[in-house]
Amino acid sequence: MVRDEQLTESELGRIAESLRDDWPTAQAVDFEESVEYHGSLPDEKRFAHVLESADKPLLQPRAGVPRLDKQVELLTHLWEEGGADLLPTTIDSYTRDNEYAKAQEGLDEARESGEDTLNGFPAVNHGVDGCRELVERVPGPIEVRHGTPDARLLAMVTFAGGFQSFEGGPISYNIPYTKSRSLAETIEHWQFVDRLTGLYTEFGVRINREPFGPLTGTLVPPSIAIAIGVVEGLLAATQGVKSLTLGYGQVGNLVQDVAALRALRALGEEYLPDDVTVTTVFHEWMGGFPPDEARANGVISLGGATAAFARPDKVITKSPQEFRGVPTMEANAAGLRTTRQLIDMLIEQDVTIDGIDEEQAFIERSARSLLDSVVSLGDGDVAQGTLRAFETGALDVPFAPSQSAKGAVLPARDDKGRVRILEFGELALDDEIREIHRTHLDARAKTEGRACSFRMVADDVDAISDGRLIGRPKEGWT
Amino acid sequence: MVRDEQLTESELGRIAESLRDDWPTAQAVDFEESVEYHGSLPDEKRFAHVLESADKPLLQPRAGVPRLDKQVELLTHLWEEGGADLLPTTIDSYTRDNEYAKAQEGLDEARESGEDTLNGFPAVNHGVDGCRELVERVPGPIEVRHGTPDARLLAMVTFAGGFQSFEGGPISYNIPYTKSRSLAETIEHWQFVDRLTGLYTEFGVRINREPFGPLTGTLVPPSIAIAIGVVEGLLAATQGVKSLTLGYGQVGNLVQDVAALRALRALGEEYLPDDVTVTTVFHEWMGGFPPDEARANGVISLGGATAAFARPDKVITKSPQEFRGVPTMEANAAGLRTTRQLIDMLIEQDVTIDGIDEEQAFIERSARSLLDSVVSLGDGDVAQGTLRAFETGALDVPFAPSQSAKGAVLPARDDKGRVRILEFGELALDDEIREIHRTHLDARAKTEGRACSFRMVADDVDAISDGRLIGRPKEGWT
Amino acid sequence: MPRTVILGVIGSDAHVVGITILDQALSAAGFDVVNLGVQTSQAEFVDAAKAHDADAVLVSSLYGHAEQDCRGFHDRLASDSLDLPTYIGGNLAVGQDDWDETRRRFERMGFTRVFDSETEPQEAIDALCLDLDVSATEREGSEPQSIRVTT
Amino acid sequence: MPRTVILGVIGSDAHVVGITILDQALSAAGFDVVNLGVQTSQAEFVDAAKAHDADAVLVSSLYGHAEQDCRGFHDRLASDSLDLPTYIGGNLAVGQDDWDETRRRFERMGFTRVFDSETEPQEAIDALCLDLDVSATEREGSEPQSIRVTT
Repeated sequence: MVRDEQLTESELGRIAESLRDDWPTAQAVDFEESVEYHGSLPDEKRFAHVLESADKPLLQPRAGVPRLDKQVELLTHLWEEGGADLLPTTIDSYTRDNEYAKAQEGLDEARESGEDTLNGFPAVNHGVDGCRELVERVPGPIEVRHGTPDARLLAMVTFAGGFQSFEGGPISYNIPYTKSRSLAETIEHWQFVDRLTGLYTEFGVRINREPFGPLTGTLVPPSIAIAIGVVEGLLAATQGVKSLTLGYGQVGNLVQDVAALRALRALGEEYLPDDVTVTTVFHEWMGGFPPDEARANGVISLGGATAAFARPDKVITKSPQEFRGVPTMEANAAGLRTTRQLIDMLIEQDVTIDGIDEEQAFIERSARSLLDSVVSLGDGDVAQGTLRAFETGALDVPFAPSQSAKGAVLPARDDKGRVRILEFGELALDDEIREIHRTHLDARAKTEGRACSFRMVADDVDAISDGRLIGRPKEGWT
Repeated sequence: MVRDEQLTESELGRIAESLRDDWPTAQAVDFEESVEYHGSLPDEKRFAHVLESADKPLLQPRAGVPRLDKQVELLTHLWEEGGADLLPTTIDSYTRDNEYAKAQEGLDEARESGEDTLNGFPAVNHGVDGCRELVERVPGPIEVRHGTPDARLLAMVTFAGGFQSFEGGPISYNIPYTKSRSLAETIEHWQFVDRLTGLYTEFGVRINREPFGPLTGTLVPPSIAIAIGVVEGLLAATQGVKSLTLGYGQVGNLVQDVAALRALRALGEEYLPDDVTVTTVFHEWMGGFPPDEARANGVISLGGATAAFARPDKVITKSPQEFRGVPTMEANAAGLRTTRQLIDMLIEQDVTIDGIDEEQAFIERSARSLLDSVVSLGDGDVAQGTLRAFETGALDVPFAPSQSAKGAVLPARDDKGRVRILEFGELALDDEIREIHRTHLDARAKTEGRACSFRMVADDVDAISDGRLIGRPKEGWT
Repeated sequence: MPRTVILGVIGSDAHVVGITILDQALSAAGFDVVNLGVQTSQAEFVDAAKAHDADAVLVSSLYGHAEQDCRGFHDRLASDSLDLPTYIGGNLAVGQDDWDETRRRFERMGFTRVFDSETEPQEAIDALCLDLDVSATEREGSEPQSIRVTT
Repeated sequence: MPRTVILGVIGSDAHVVGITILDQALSAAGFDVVNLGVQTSQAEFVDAAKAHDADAVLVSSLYGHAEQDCRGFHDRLASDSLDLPTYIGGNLAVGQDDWDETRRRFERMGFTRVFDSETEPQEAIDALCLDLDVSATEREGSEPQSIRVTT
């Protein structure tokens, strides 16, 4: 039975050993030698150092192609032409499914044909030396971004390969990404990743960990995203993680987004041990984008403006080509520069928007209720509490494909475009909190002259790609 | 001596007669027939009607090419692909200088070569029939936008040609546009344009007039822009103009821009007679643009966001190709859609920003001081007062090429990026107001560890095109 | 007695929003919903229908490959002696297809009812009540508890 | 006694920001400034210098055609017996020209001093004081009144 306890060194060693046969490159992983290697990296490539010492929001894109030379070229372009402050390496889908042989086929094919036959960088296949070459050849600090439920081997190889930041977590890389993976198993797998991170940290290599805040990216109520981020943070902290970046995905309402980022930071600092440095990351809108670069630039700009007001430590940017999938590197760099222009024009204005404190208090109260229910359902054990909370629906994620989540929660926007909860299922929120959500949604329903309904939800899901924020009825409404 | 009095019908007739020989197309102008023609236009092409009955900010681009067919094509594209609510016709430079023969040469050349050899639509040369064909073939209401100090013939022809909105004014189309035109003469010329507008209005054709708010487009302090707009409005109202759109150009600081638009509306309504309907227009940033479409999209988006907060009646949009001059029609439409996305995502959020009331009160107090000085310098006559105010520097415009303005005012941004006044010259602002400007600028100087200086002004002029709002010292500053 | 309906997105399709909303609507209307979720195979639909003694099967498809994904589906149901209403809804064809033609094509494949992607959940509920002979009394009793109506 | 300087943008150039700032700086430093503004011809410069008995002429050009616009300027000054320091500043050549070369070219044309577009107004003021022999006492007396210095 998985419990929120630190893995012993012998367990860690045993698991690492058991993974060594999964793919040949695992054989080259040598912890002590890797610690030494990390020691050779200059300050400007130490991810946690750069992130934690920044005095304004740092920008980071998403980017990954199969071949090493092309990945260097891509990241160098985003650094030089986009002005990225932090670099990513997005991993391919086969690796996310632990299908290293298929990833190898794709990589071989890419090398032969010159075509990108994988949708990311197969870091396990590139192995320790390949990763180190990447880390050395790119101009900045670099993070592994993926979506892998069982990322143990990926972590072993990329940490040995010199990466110092790793996205994901047992909930955030399971519930939104998979249909039938066991949550208990995923928690165990991430205990390994976090313990490995902790061990590196103890040996002086401060590896940064980043739970994936946006979850399903579709109208996730802030309190849910924050509660899950903090839970993942608690599980990581138990394993010795000291540099933790909690994430949140833009919903598009200025007041709610600023309030949510402040609540995320406040609760992160409150719930996590004092020796954990908490930073925050804001993801530009993760839902459907307008099929038009001009309108997409508007969505990205609203993200940049929000970041200027909320001042997260990091912003993950989108590109104007978002609607058609993987952007060209030029479009990716353009998204960075558009975001930068908004931040640089707005951040010194010191804008204060009304109503943020109130919204923040409401988000914190709701997130606290969810967090407390996790702790109490587990009789004090966060791992067990997480399992029970998802089983019972006390914790739930809207629009999650996973069978581990109840999927009973339905969100909808209120009359100002803030994301509220229409259907609660068994979510651990008391009647008073529920009533506040209902009141907000009723006000919208009244404005629109229709009942609160599933149709509202569906309209809201499409609204931003249709060019607005709130999914107002399309006809007969003024 | 020009006085702020309504032109008599005989004067109007005499001037109109005297203009008939300036260019052959003037012969075809027939007032009564034109009134009848306007009566035949449908509601959706009546500019003032569309503008004054709108319930959210309408978008209007700038656009003008020499040939009629191409102008129809261009405006139709901006309507259909850009979603413009109001259409423009920008007039060429030769027409602005009353060089109709040169404009004709350019038009003939354009027709022969198929190249656009003029930078706008030579409406006088196209004549009454050409204008009417344009008005009939485009899908929406349409305004003449130009920059012509002596626009009397242009007004005669375009009004007869079915246009129902006309930009410009005696100050705003002289001071920022010309070097040595006499302001007294320009006032007389615009009295004719406004009286003609008034006469149409009396005959049931409500022609809209729009003083050019942004002036030199370069860090114009809001109080100066507002005072000049109101003065031009007063002069127009005397001549019988009833539909008046006062303008303001974005300075890039959210609080100041929202406050300025509110002050513009408030003072417009207060100073102008009750039977004049005052609307407001917000111009997206008119200063130097970044030489990069991605960053330019950021600047445009900040304009859209500001419009969502301030809710002017109309927004004049920019395109991402602004830095390189006249945009392609696709880029022009893109600027409209980016602006629209921001407005549609933000307008229902009902965002309240702190400090706007205070800034508005300060702007109103300063603008009132300038306005009162105009009235008192003219012993109650606004035309005479305007002349004296510019002669003495009591009213002044920064960076104006005109010898009619003192050009003694120098603006600079304060520590939050609001435009303040560094050099006042003889501007009619009392010591208390001046002290407030100084205090704000001193705070910035302290932040930057340098003195308030000309260098600050020069840095501010370049700041937005360099990717920021405030022209901070480039090196050694954190 | 509540009717049991099987719900799922067929094939490799991962569009979860539509069935999430439909699941909620059906549950609120008193149906027992077995939501198989995204990326559900024909075999999983058949097995679930048997295992839960289902009254109807609702298939969703939004990525344009419904025809391939559903080929042979009704033969499988028949060979397991399952005779129950089957609905399909979503974006059922790629491109500019004529809707009537698309509808007829899926009806010929054996689907009882065919819905486009603009269908409101209520339409499916009304159709189920008709096809499953849910009486007005039953419907009354199953009035949405958790779905509020603003009056 | 205050020195009189003629200031203007030569040719068809309409860049007004630079001379606006320079005008302010020179006036504040105690000079009598005759600002001819943008789009000023050679003849206007010469006439103004004569009419105001000027001590120096400052020419600005930012649109890259300075060389054409200034061709023959010093001959005109000479033929009117005007012998006074002439400065030119701005973007004096189009493209990637070597600055030293550009400076020498304009010096050969007769300009006393040549400044690039990054020049601070104070540099021009210091040069004028030197070239016009403005004494320290005079400078003291002409300390900027309206230009505040934050201490």
